[in-house]
Amino acid sequence: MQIKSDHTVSANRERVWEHLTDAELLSQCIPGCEELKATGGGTYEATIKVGVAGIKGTYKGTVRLENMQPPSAYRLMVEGKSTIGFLKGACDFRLEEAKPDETKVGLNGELAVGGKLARVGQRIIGSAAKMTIGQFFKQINKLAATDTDS
Amino acid sequence: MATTQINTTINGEDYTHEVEPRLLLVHYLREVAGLTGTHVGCETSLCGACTAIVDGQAVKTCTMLAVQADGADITTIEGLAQDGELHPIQEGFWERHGLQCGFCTPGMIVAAHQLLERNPSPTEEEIRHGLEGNFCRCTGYQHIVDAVQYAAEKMQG
Amino acid sequence: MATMAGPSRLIGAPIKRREDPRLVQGLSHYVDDIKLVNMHHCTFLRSDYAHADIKSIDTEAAENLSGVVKVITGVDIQGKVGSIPCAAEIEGLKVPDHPALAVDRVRFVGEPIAAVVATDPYVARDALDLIEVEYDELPTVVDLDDAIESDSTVIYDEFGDNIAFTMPLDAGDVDAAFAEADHVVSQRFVNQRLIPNSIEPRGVLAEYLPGEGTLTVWSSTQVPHHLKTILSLLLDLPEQLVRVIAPEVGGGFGSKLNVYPEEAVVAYLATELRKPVKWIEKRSEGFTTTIHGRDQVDYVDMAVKNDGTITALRAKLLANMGAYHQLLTPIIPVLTYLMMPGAYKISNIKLELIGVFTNKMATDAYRGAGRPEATHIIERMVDLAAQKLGMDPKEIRFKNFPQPDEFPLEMATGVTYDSGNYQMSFNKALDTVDYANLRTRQAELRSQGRYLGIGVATYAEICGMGPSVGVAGGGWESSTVRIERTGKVTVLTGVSPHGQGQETSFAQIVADEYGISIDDIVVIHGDTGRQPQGIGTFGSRATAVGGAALIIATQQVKEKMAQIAAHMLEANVDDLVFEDGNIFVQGSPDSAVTFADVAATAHVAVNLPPDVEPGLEATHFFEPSNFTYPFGAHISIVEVDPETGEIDLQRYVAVDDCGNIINPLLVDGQVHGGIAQGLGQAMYEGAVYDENGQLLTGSFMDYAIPKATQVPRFETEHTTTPSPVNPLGVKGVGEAGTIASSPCLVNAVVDALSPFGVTDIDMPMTPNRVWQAIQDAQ
Amino acid sequence: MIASSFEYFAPTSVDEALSLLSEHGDDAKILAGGHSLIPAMKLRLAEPAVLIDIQRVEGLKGISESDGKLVIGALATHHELESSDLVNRTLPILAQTAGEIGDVQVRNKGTIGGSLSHADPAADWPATILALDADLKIVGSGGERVVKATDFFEELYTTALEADEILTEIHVSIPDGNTTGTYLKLHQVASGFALTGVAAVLSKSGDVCENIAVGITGVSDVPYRASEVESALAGRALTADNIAAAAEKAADGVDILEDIHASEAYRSNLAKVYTRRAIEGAAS
Repeated sequence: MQIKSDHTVSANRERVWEHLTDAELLSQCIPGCEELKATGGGTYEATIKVGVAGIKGTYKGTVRLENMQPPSAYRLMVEGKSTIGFLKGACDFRLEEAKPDETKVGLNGELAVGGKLARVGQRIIGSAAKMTIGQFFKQINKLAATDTDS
Repeated sequence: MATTQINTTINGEDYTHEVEPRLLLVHYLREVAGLTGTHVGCETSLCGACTAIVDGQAVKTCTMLAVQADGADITTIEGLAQDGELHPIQEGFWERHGLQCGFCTPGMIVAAHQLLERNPSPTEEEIRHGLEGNFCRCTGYQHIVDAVQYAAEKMQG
Repeated sequence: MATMAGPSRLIGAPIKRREDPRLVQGLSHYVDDIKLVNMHHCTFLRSDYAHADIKSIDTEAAENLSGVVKVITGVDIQGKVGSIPCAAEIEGLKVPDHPALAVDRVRFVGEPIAAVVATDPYVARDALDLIEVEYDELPTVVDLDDAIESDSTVIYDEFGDNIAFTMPLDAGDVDAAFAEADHVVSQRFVNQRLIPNSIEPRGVLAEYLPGEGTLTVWSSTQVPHHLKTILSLLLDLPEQLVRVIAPEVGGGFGSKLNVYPEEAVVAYLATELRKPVKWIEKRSEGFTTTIHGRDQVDYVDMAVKNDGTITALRAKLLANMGAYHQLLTPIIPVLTYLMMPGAYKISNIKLELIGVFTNKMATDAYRGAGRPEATHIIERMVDLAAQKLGMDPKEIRFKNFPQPDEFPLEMATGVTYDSGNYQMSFNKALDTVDYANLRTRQAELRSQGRYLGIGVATYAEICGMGPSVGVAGGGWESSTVRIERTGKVTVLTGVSPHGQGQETSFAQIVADEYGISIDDIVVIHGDTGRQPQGIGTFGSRATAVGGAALIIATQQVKEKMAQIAAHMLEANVDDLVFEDGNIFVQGSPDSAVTFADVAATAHVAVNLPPDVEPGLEATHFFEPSNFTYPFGAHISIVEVDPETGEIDLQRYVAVDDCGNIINPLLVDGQVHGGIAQGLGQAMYEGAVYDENGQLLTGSFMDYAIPKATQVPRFETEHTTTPSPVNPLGVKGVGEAGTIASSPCLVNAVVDALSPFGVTDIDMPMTPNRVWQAIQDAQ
Repeated sequence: MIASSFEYFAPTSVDEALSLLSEHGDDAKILAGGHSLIPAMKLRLAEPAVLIDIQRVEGLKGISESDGKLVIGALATHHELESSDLVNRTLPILAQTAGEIGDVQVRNKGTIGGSLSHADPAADWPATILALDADLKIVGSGGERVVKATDFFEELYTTALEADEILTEIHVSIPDGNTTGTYLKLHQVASGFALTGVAAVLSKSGDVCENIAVGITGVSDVPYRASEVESALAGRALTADNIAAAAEKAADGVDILEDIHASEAYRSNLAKVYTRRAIEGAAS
């Protein structure tokens, strides 16, 4: 499944970069993130509780950042597994400074889900992913903008 | 494992059991009360093989917990025939070849029971609409419609 | 020999079913309704991946759960449970090992990996979530066209490619026919993957008695006898000590014509634990791991002359096997291959059938099994040719039908059609709908911007699965007739009905032959312990082969009864009449012996004619000389809403010729059900896998089987052309509706949309697809 | 088929339900008719630790008329709404919508409150509730509040309900005799959910459309009011051309869903065609 979206964050590109790549800040922004532990080499072990419509699953897996080109681009690789299935994604993040203190982030990637999640949830997975990404950027925006203010 | 006591009346008989809250009503009927005429055909509340009448309403007993039925008056397929006489709907299914493998039949008959209670002389379209919640893979539904029409006429006298 | 008195009383009559009183009251017993003392419950952990190496399986937490009795994985049963078998014998066929539980690699989503046994089904389910499996994901092969490319990922390294087999045919002079053709029409067809979905899920209950060494298995199966033989081989148990019972079976449609890993594992667990073990399939398991049907991609060319004569057919058929062969997987597309000419005389045919492995559930027999695919191809091609020639779809069919006196007719694909009169059934269908007026009406509506479509499909199918040379595992059937001491008749048959109603139709056959009440007959089936020999119910064979075995056994016993009765009456055997429960000399009903008296005499055995042994029982194994070839014509009338793509199916007329009819009520029921399933394929159903081999239509929320509101009232008619290959003259009718209806409906929708330039549409013809076809054509 | 274990409570009052809800927080789910929740639990897509069954709560049931409004208890079943004389007399579009949901057995058990709270993007009620400008009464530990339908649906399966709140009543103004409405739907054939569902409610003076409201479900992540359609038609004559032109805007500015049953382009087309037909139906 294709993931493609654009987001605007009210902060300069370096700050947004920092929020998008720092484990501590990331863990505050990923919806349902219960744990994000750096294991080195841009790889993190994650425990994320994802829930839409009461379809909740705790996913354990890894998040890896690759092709780091600060502050303009990187690739995010995610793999997670729960009792209701698994998900696996690769997404290119592109950061562009639109205005001073405003950064456009473009996402382009692929998400694959498997197991029961795919069999009975196909109708909502795309929407759920979109919503989760939306919530993520809402939080990034909140944190990055708050930081700018302070 | 915490259990809850439930009391029900099924086909006129009283039942009292301690059940796990997650026990589905259909499993209660089949495994605890021993009434295996109510069948399980799907997991998503669509096929209707598990239909029974709970407090006057035809419901899918796979989408109800036994604890929700505490205090309820339940009629299953086993409760339709009286004194060895088939209910007119059961008779209609027999007369009009309204069944083949028979697996969907109990749920279908119970759903038809609700249909005729609410609409004693339905049109073919109304019958089909009223049985939308019951899947049959064998008959193509035509003889089921005929069976319900037979029953409607008989019940009207 | 005794003759039968007067006309048949029951054969041909719409006798209501003797099965029904128990079924309408919920008093019958399907596998899940059977409970044994100390019964344990089994669940299966299944792969979430379509293609992956299993790195490790950790079952410890599951084993420690209170109530869990045992957890086994593929390694635990290696060498103890044999490979799940494939009965197909095709030259060069690659047959992969098919372990009942995956050992080191999984090849489709849903493949069983581990089995849990617990004292309670709820606990067994809980335990599944506690098993941890680590996988190494592999690239998947899901698309048929991609799978045969040389750079495709290969599912079985040992085979080198994904091609399970190829089967070529080159009959006549195809190249010349194409060179001389006035027109060539070409089309690619996708015959989508379907999920059978009998309303009763599969289920198995097994009990092993260690003292006696007997294994009894209750299974929701169409083939208890095959299952008995195969289980004894898989588990290395003496076949005499294995008994398989198919109790009430809630539909099958081919999906229960198989031997599944769960049957082997549950039976193994029962022997190992010495406790009864039950497994009942959940619908979500059924979607992923009960066999699927269809799934072909066909590339077809047809050569025609200006007058509509079809001179040649050329096709490449790609058939999806899935990841493993089940019992008959590779055989199914062979039926497509054999039936490519359909109802037409086409002497030049070139085919290449390719069976292909992919990372999906295995395909196998689903109602129609190979013939709906052939019928779809030929009936669509004929319509495409007619369109190209500007000819009425009716005319081109008449042009290419064989004449009734040409039967038996050898076809270019090597089969010989037994009997037929295609003109008769087609004319009857055309008359029923008043075809000429319909076309006028269609033109009128078009001028008002309304899109009526008239779809025609004429078909011939291959049925009555026998003879043995053409049916893997044997094409005969066995029936036994025993007249008890009280004069009651027991019929034991190897066919295994699961909705078809042979408890009634077989009793009709016997009652007529003996001139007794149908109430004095009991038909027993589906129990290898009671009827030791049999093949089963599939391929529209039960009456054509099993019924044929029955009538012969019935007559054999009758002959002996007549001898005894003649002895009692001091009459000539040839003068005797069996009527109303009596046996008497023709014209002298007053001096009769009763049927029961003769039965008693046979058993008491003190007043038997010389050389006649006591008892009244005969078993006959019937081996048919050929398949049967039912045929017919279906016509559907649709109106399409071009703004939304919605199809309004207004009328459906089916004229089927299935030879002689035993019970018209049951025949109509079979036709209705068959049409509904074909209609399901045409309009609603389709298994969708994503590019990673994940099944996206894994529940009834996304996979639509027709509901009562989604099918119209069907109008059924018949013509009768008896089959010469069995003594009843029957052909079989279980699949006819499915075979003719999908192309009939596609032809109707394409006909409706022809003003837009639409020439073909893939199934299922969802509103989205229909709307898109209009957009694409414009 | 078998849910995970949970703790079960069957409160008999709203207060009791609310205190259970605040006690168990995120671990708890409210069970009403159960027709969304129980299937999800059986598949273990949902594994709530606590289930609060509100079926026995007094005061959440029934349908009544009060101050020119229809007051619908959250536990009113779809069947009650479909068959109620009061509803059929005052707001037949509600009965019509109810009749389009699921099947008989689902309508017998499923509730309007449960459906709205679950906020499935393809559910039927949201379209009609939006078009009728309903008020939703919500009770929580912090007291009672009323949310407009247009503010209720926030995101995919997400409503204005907080975790400790329960939807208790739906209030709909009973319109005058000039107002008519129609709900039109194309079913996704398997599930019965809406591929597109359009509720159009309008009042007219002569041929002129005075007020119009169009609610659309099934087309986007969140049900919405087709405000572009409404403004294109309000104050205009209800001619076939005007209706068709307005309906063309049914999917304007909307993020359209795509799944195996319907492409984005097709859903967009359906939104337009069904909007046109629903308005025509309401106007006729």
